[in-house]
Amino acid sequence: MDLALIPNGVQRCSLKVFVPWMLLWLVILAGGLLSAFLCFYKGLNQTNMNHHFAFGLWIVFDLSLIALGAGAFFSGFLTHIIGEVFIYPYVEDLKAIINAAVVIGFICYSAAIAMLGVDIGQPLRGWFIFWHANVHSMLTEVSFCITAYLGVLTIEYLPLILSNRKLNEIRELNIFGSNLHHAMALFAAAGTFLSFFHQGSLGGLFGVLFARPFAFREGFSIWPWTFFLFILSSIAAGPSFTLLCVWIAQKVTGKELVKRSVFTLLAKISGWLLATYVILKILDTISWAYGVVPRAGLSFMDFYEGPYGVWLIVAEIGIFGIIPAIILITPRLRERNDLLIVGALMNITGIVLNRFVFTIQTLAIPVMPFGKFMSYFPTWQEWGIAMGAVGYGILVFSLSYRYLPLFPQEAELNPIRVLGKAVTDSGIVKRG
Amino acid sequence: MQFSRRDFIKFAVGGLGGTLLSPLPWKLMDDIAIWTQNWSWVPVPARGKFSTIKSVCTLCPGACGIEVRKVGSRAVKIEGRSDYPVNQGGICPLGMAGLQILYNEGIRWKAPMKRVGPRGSKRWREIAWDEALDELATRIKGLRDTGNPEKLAAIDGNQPRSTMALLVRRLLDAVGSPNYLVMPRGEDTHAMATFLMQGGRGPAAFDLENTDFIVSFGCGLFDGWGAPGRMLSAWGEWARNKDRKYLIQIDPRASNTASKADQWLAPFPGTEAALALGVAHVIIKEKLYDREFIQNHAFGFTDWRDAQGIEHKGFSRTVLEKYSPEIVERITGIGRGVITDVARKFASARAPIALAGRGKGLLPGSVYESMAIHALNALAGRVNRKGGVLIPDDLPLASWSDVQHDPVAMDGLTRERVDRAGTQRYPFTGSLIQKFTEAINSGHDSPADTLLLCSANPVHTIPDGRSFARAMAKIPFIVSLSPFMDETSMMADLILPDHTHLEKMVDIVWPTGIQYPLYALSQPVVQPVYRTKHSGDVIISLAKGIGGAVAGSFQWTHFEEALQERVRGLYDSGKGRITYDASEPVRKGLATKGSVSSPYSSFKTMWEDIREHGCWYIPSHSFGDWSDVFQTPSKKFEFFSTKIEVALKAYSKGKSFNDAILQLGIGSKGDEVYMPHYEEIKPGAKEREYPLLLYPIELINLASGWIGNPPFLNKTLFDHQLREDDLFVEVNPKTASRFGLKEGSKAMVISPKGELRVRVHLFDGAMPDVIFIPVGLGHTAYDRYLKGKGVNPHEIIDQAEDPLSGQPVWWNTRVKVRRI
Amino acid sequence: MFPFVFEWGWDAGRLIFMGLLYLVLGVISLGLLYAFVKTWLQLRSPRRK
Amino acid sequence: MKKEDRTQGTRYGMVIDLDTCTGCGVCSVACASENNVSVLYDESDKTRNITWMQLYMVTNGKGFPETEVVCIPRPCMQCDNPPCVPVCPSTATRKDPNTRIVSQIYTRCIGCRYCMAACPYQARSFNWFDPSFPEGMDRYLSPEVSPRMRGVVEKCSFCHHRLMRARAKAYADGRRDLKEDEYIPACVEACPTKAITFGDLNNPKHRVSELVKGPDAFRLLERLGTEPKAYYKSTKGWVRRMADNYLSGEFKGRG
Repeated sequence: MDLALIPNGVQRCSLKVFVPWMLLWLVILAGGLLSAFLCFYKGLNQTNMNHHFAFGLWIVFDLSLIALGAGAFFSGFLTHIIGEVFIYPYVEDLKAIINAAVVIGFICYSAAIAMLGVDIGQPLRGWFIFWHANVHSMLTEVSFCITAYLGVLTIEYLPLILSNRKLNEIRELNIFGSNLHHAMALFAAAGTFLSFFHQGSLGGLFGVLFARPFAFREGFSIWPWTFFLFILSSIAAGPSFTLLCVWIAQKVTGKELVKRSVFTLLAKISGWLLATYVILKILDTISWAYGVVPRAGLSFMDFYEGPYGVWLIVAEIGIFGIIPAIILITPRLRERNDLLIVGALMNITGIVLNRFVFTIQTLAIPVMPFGKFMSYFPTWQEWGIAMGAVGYGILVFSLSYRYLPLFPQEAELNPIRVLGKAVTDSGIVKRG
Repeated sequence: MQFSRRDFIKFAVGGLGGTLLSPLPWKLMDDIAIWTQNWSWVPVPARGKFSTIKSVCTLCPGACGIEVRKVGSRAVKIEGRSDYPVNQGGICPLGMAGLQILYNEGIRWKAPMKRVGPRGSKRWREIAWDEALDELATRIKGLRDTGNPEKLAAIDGNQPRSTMALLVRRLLDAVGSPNYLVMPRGEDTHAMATFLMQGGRGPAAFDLENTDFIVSFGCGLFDGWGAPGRMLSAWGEWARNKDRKYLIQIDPRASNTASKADQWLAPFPGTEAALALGVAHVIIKEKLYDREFIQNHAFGFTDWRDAQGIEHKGFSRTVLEKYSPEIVERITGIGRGVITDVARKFASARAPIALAGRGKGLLPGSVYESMAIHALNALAGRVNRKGGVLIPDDLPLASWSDVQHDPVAMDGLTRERVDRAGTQRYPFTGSLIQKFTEAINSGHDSPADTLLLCSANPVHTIPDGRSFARAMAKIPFIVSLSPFMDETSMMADLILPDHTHLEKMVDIVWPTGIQYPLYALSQPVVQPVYRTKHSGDVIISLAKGIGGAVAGSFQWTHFEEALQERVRGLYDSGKGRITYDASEPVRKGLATKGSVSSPYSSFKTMWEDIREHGCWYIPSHSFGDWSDVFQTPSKKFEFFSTKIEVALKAYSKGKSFNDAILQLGIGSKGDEVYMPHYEEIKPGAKEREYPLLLYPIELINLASGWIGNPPFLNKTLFDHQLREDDLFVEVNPKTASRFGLKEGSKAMVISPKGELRVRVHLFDGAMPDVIFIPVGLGHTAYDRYLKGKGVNPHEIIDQAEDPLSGQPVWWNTRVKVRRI
Repeated sequence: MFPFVFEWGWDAGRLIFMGLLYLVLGVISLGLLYAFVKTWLQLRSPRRK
Repeated sequence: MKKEDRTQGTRYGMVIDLDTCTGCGVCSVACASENNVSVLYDESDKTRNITWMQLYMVTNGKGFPETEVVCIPRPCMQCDNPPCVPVCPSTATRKDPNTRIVSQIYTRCIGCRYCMAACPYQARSFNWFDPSFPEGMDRYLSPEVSPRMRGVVEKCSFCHHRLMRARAKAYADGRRDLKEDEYIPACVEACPTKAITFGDLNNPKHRVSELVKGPDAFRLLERLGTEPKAYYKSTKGWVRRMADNYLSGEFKGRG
């Protein structure tokens, strides 16, 4: 039925499979929308957040999504700036996933912004951040940058959408799409700038909390060290997340969508960045433990109590930091498919854990000497919205995959055979 | 015209661009922002003219001056008055939250109500005031017509000595019923102890402001005791003065008062009398007492011989023999060295004072204990002295004309009270609500037919209120004058709702504990919010409705007239002061003997001023001649109470003396029964089965009297006191670990009377083996902000009976805990 | 965000922040403008394909 | 950014004498009553209810019978270096340059709660619910303070409307400066023990400026650098120690 929309030279499953698949995620998205409605209608009492846990699951999710979405800007940066302006030998491999990276980025950022819209107590006044902007607030910087960057992502996404077979037939759109594509280096540059700052500001968000010794960091000029660590960790996690998404897409579709060398490249980038990050993170932790902490009159172990024990830091830096870094930078290890995936997965787990720690543990630790350690568990509405974001992401990705030429190498890697002969120019061949 | 695809795109792009460039999006955004500021469900306080009105808070007998800020006709804020002698600026949290009592629709009766469903079904019909009053008058008339006027009973929670209390009492008197009961109070115990040792019925007055050394035997001085406004402002002054008072707090728990005190002693609960006598022992032994006072003004201190020539052992020898620090240490758990030290400090202070009581003093205490503690005041010669315990001067209020008793009334008044208070069995007690309950519960038919409840909620506020509720079920007709939908009025048949304290004029005669004559008068701050009626007017209308001699005893048209008639006496006395200057605190005036003459030349102007300023007082004390001070048979301060002697002799007439005093609950023998002594009160339950003691505590920020706790006060409770609907009990960590209890554990506290579901707060400051439980929550009535929150310890109090007074002992219930 | 919103002050922090912001937004707008204009020009030109 | 000269102008602050404070809670009730603070059905939920003047209870940690308790009333600390102000993205909270009072503009607040994460004193509360008052109680609401809507953060304002009231009165009397006790917040006025002193810390004639100099004066979490203008006083060493975090052996206070 939707044959006419499917890109040239590739095969897609039948609607009988596709529709139920979509319905599943649609239901999950609907759950998210219901939760969002409840939060809008009844207020944030629908969550388990409170005065102590001013931020909860959503902020953890937002930070994680934005960190993972960094694959888009970093791939874009490598492809369009390093690859075209300078010379980058692996640019062809990058071009194989740049579309996917953009779509993933778009999904992550749009979902994050939507979640933030629910998270604030007065969503209808959300635009006050822009209107009455306080330029000294890291959150202002984050808001401006992610909003603008979502615009950039949309612009980057647009040529891909316009290259849909049907849309591409419209001359105006065709021309417009290719013109946008020509200017892509410009957008990638703007995107890189924006991303750099908001990834950093997200780290700054916590690093500047000088009255929260757990989060507070010294730094360079107005930027606390977390500013740079967040940038580094996001570009370390982004490619791994892209890798993982593509790998999952391969498993779900049962097709090889990109060459193995693409995975290797992503793993290599991710691995070296992660390794750098982990070293700096360890240095940061040590200097924090010997600087900020004793100056606040506290000792390292004062921050690890109850469910937020010292296992968290071991897990975050040790297990999910050092190990994946080793896996991803060691050619022998990353060549093994299973280890490659485990490495990427551990990498992003570590980064998500980092965002979790900065959000939740910062708030769980009482600063007042007579305060109490708090713990928090989200309500179903909070989970609903978080899962809704996942559902939304899979929906958009599935649609993009089905109807857009997401993977330039797909056709080449999966030649359609009619009577045993490879066919390159026909739209679809029904499977037997 | 052909509308091409191209045109469509142009149109769409142009339209979008045009809209974005137009003012429309900006306007919409602005409108949305404004809308979020003015949501219709967010209340917008009405504006109006600002004004303030002065009055007096009558929520407790403390009578603090308040100033109410109004906007238009609404009261918006209560503040303490600094131009009022009692509190000098401060008030307690309950008083501060007064508007939540006035305006709380969920807890107030809005009109007279008649029960339509079965009792307790909460089905009511709104009726007219005339109809309601008619019904009650007819019923009382019926009782009188059948010759049973005594079957009308009243339980009165109005402040003692107030015009309201007098009026209720007068109604019963005129109808011909002796069954006028009052809600029991700590003050009653003080009054009884001073009566037995000094003679004269009057409230106790403590010149705390002029002391330099206070030993408080359990009074929560800064936890709501006495007039909280006065106590807190006095404390503030002491705390800021470098040469401040020395305060010893005796308390089984590190209460706020104990922590503020210079020294905190924690004897086993109920052994305070022994501790006091241990202190007395050292004072006597070391001859540190005030010899002049003891020699000239005390009776029974040394050994003496009576008219029959019988030798009696004096107080001093008894104490020396029986209360050595070693013995007292065994009884109380307080080290002998500490006892000796306290005694020396007490005796060497310039103006020491010893105070008896428990918590806020809302519930009666033990008479012998009060006497033992008061004996310390006598030993130090602190009776009728500046900075000591004063014998209050009478307020010169005019009395009303005598009650007209018709034959029915005369006959009715000869009948015995249901509670037997004032009989030979309870010779010194005016009213015993517990015995009233017992009498009703033990008989087949209730001896009371119609019960009138004024300003009281006994189902909730008296120990073992469940028994009272059972008794209520047997009383054929119950009328409540409560303004609130409290537990007791929910069981009534007829509701005649009173105004709340901010809607009516009432007086408080001599606020509790104040050491100079003071008459406090509140005035209506706002118009009545609902169709309620002043209880004073209700009583007067009722009397008129009953007619005959009863009506004749109530010659007034309304309450204010009756009140004014009394106040006229203040004018006639030619004394007193109405305005107060904070720079001239009353305590200074108390240094001098004498009185202050009034500048008023007409009653009318004086009345207007009293109304406006809310008080009349004499900032001095008369310190009468020693010959008038003690109204005992010996005309002296009696360590050996002849009043007890007479009463016990009369009671034991015809029986064995020892059996008789055992019946009275007195365990001691010989002359000791007439003297202050330590009387061990044995709880009913066995220690082996119930290893812990339940000790109800009172918090200043938790209303524990008949007023339900307002929501603002819930804000101030810690989450280790109340969490969701669970009340926390304080348990010493050692005790807790013995019973497997942890912080926040849920547990049942079980006494022979019942069980309470609580949670546990581990508190180092709690005495081991004692469970401390706050009083005031556990309501089964009121609104959802109060109902079902916490539990009411009164429900499981396994009350013993205090010897002599017959009042319940509520701090001595044995319990066990079970973790759930 | 704009000089006419009343928190606006001409301090350095604000100028740097807003300057960079508007610079980036400007770059993005320029890119878009380029695409639009070029598309428009190409559509107007008679050359097909 | 220009560095603020804190010795200039008015710096309103308060000193709470913990030796005098009995923990009665009047300040808290007076505050709630003065400022139209809403009431939850479950006020025991301290993580969700709204209290501008919050009481904390601390003990000296000693066993029975050496235990002591002290209550610490905690208004907004009105920090001179407020952690909450620079983080607010929509400029909804500011430190007034003339009074140094940290204000909160409810109608500007978008409810992101970043300020709450920044404040170590838990002095800020978020309206998780629509403002509610038990039935009939909207009748005592004061028109001087606007009730807050759901979804915004609120906090102690040092009863800013009272400052306005006092200024209006002074203006009517033809004065420019306020007398020492002319403007005091509701909690200060209500404290029955007069444990709270309020005034201009920069004015040497005001009692507060003298009180904060004593050896017993301290602030909560002083070493974090928030520079609170709400001071405390206690002669008890353990209380002063309780006010901040110290490594072992670091606290050298007396008493």
